[in-house]
Amino acid sequence: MSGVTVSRKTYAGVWGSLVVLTLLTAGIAYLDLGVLNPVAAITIAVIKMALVALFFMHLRYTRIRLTYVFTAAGLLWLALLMAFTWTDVITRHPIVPPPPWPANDVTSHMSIFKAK
Amino acid sequence: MTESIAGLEHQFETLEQQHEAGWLGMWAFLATEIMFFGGMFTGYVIYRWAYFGAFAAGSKDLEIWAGTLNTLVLICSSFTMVLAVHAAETGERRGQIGFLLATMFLGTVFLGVKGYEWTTLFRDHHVPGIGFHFSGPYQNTAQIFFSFYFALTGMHALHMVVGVGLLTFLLVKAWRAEFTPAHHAAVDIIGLYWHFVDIVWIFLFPLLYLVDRHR
Amino acid sequence: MSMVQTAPSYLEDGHGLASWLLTRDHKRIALLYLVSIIGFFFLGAIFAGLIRVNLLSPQGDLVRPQTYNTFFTMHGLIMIFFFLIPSIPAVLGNFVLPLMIGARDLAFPKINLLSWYIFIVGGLFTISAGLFGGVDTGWTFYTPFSSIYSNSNVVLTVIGIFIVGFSSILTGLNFIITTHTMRASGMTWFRLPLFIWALYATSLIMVLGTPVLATTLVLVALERVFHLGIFDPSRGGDPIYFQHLFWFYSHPAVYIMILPSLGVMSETITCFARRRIFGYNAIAFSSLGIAVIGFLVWGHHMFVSGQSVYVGMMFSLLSFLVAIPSAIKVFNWMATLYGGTIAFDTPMLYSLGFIGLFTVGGLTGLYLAAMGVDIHVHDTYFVVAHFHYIMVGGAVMGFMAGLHYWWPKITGRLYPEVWGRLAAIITFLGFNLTFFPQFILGYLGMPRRYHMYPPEFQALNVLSSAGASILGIGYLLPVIYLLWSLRRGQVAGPNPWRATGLEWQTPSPPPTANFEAPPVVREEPYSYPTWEAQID
Amino acid sequence: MGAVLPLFPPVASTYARQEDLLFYFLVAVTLFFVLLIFGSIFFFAVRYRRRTPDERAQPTRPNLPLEVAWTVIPLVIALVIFVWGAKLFFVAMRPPAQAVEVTVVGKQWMWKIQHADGTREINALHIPVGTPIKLILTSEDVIHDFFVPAFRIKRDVVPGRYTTAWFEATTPGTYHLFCAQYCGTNHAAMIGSVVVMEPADYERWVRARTSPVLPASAGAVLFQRLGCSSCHQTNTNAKAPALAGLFGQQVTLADSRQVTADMDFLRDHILTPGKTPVAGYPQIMPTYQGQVSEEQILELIAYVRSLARAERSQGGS
Repeated sequence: MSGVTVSRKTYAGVWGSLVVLTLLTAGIAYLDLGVLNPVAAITIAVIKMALVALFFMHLRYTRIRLTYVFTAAGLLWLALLMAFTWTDVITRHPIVPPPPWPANDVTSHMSIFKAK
Repeated sequence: MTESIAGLEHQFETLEQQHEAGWLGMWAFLATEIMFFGGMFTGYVIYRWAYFGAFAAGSKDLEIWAGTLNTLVLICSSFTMVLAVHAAETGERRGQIGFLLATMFLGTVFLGVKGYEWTTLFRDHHVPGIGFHFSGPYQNTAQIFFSFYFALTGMHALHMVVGVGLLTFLLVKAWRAEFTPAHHAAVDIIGLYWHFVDIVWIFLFPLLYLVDRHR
Repeated sequence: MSMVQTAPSYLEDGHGLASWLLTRDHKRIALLYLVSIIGFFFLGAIFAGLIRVNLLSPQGDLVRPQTYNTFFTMHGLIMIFFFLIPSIPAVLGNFVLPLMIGARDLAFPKINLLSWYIFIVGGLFTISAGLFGGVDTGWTFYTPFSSIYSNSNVVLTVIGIFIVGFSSILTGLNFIITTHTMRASGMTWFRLPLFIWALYATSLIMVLGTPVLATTLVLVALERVFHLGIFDPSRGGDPIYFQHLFWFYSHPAVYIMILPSLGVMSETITCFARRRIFGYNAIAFSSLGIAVIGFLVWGHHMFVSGQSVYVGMMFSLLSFLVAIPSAIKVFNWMATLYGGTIAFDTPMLYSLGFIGLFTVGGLTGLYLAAMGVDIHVHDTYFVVAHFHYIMVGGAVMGFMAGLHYWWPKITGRLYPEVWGRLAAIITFLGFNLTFFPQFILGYLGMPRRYHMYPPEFQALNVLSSAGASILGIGYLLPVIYLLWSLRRGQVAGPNPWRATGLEWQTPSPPPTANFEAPPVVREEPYSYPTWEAQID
Repeated sequence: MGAVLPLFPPVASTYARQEDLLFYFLVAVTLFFVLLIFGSIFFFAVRYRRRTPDERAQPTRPNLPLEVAWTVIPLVIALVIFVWGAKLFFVAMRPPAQAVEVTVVGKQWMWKIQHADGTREINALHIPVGTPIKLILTSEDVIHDFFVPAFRIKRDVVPGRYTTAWFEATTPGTYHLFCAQYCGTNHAAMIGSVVVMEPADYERWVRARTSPVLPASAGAVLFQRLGCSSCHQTNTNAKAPALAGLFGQQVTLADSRQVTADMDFLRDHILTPGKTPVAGYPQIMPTYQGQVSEEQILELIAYVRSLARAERSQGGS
């Protein structure tokens, strides 16, 4: 549905870049970059996704603008699912820190309500 | 009047409208596929956060050469797929048949390597369930990693199998020389699906095989 | 009226079973859906009846606890997945969407038929799970109960729901693509009937939400069979993760059920007030707004579940925001009624009833979105009453309104008006008697899914059961007179309500190709004549 | 209780009073809008009924101020309810520091309750009026939910972790305790009662009990018996961290995150030690999954907490 015939040379270039990026991501994984390790891995994966989508899937050449909207909607909804669930998991700790110690026996227990 | 155009289905006015509908339909379907895998990716993210050590240990237990090889195989299959689409656009029947066959072959190689990996993991008792065993400090948490590994790769492999089936369908049509430069929407659309399955693997590779490799 | 029909109507275009079971005509597929969902509706209603009979006494004398649990599970599953979700989209939407936009069929007729078969296969799986021992997890499948502890037929049921999900995805996909690519010449987006906007928003949810349910169910089944441990705390899993995934689909699913009904209202209110809709843009965009914001409120089912309180606050705020577009719609309909010429035909009576019940259902939603109050009413009969006001008072009333409205178009016949009005009134009264007492029960603290209860709750439960029997009559009556009308009803003619819209400009029942010539649209929707036009 | 047709639940806690206020406000809002909508439907239905088949309607003219008004006014009302509801929620989620702890373990289909002094009850909870009570809830199997309608409190009881709820009873009496999260066959039988007593009655009830074992003391015995003490020693070259003073402190994990050593932390480290390894120690602790019951875990935690307390009272004085 592109209406444009892309040259085989372009495809070969994209294919070459994908191979290089694959080897790159596997190589980088063996370097200690700290927090940047997962960041690099995901960044390279996103670049590869973009290459496949734009060239192999003709996203770059299509006349049908709606295609972008559909793709964006899928990615956006995934982001929402992840973001909200993730926010729950990382903020689930109790809103009050545990007390130094509980009122742990009868005497302290009784003293509270005797004071009332 | 409308019946006179070859390959035009009764509900459409023009071939262009028909192609546009098919193209958009596949993209919308791919959006649902994003969400289908998305549920599991979400789980992967939150469990990796909670069980980072176990994920790293489990990941190092996978064979990196197999993962890398499979990534390269799938990338090559995407390349041959797009060449098949190209052959359809230019109307070369032999090109279509050749590249479709190559794509199917690479897809099968991928599944073969995957099967080999699964067999190895099964032998090592790394399949979640009653018989699960993992030695080392993460003996009782590594199972979560392998649960996600099998759920994600299993679902992906299922999509690959469906993809190979769809390619067979295309191959038959190509054999019968049904694709013309004006009318080859099926190759285009099934090609989209194949590339999508490739993209899923492009993410699975670093997420499953490359966790904390450097340590 | 001498009708010179050049093409046979879709009902006469082919006879015999194969012409129906292999049809690709959206109108025939709609009828296949209609017959199947009515079957499922009465199956679900039987379970509802058994539940209400059991709850007549505090000890729950009718059945044993386990049996009761399978009853409410089957009631929920059947009503939600096999009646409410396909009801308006797959029956009325399927029938009128191509007609309304001036197309010959949906974009993918074969996929449309396929989705009906998927629906039936999913239904057979679920029913067979019910027959072979039943399933007792509740429609929510909460883990780890469903994944480990339940001794019932969870896997088979889960497969059934998984399958039927694809039917919903394919229908949604078909609607979206059809609306984008197949509109008649002159049918711009802002000339679309509001029912189409509602269906579009519904399809959006079906396409983007349902796959997440599919994933969730796959994981539950895998967990049950292979002991994955993803949702099992004793293996390090997190049951709350299940709830997130489940409600990510299942809250928006509520909008799958109600949005099409809201769309039907915009058609019937304008037709029977014979007045152009007030605030077309506001209604159209509120449908989309509900669909989008509706995706971001799922956590309000989880305020007391142990989810983070901060996230809970975010979900609560968004839940209040999603109430606004619903309110806007109701006000717009009221403004449309104002100054109209209102006729009280059956579809209008159902519609007015809908507005009332939807208002009550919507407002009681505020109690549940308010976190402090939700602590008390969560998982009580208050919730049960609230969602029945939305789904039965809302979605089912909307379905009935739409079915009666388009019945002459579908069959070419009119039903007896008196009986129709009677059924509408009986339904409204029976519904309120059934479900209003449940609000009180809920605030008193009666939890859901109890097969027995403390004796002081009995009086209200008896009232509710009495109402259910009246409601049952309200639903049986239409079956009788609608069937009767198929042969004996008055011939309707193309446009019995003198409504606007393309679907009324073709014969009733329409020919297979829908229109004799491709229609061209030249005016805004709902262009009913006004005083001004008369003076001109 | 006992009324034939009750319309309102008993109000028996401080939270119930606060919650009912918002409920009344919501009822008022509901009534206002229901009357508005139903009233207009009836009025329009009569005023604008179709008198002749060809009667024509008034033209529809846009009215922006009206549309803005019916968007903004409900929005403001909704936001007021949101803020009010959220504030209430935080009240319900924030137990007072001096609250007396009671632990609750749910299982299919009963409630096992233990008081701070070690007394155990099944499906019943006796408490004095006017004392804040903090519940620490967990489950042995599926998700349950601890629900006392008279107190307007409800909290899911989730396996694998601790949730909390609190209340302060204001009126003596016997109230329903329900399980509100569907939990299987006898879900409806997982009920009990909360007995709120006058201080004098409560004191009598306390005295009548046979002297129970304090959870911390039971935990100390377990700590020896399970062999925890062989690694978790106080001397410096121990293989595992010393536990005195640990509870409530910030702990650095192996991946350099900081977490608070709370009950969930201790629980995770007893059952799934590899989940979040602590920095500076080899990950050698075996799991105690399946070897200790939920109650025993709670006792072990009570013991570790009592160590923290001993430590602090030494350092403080």
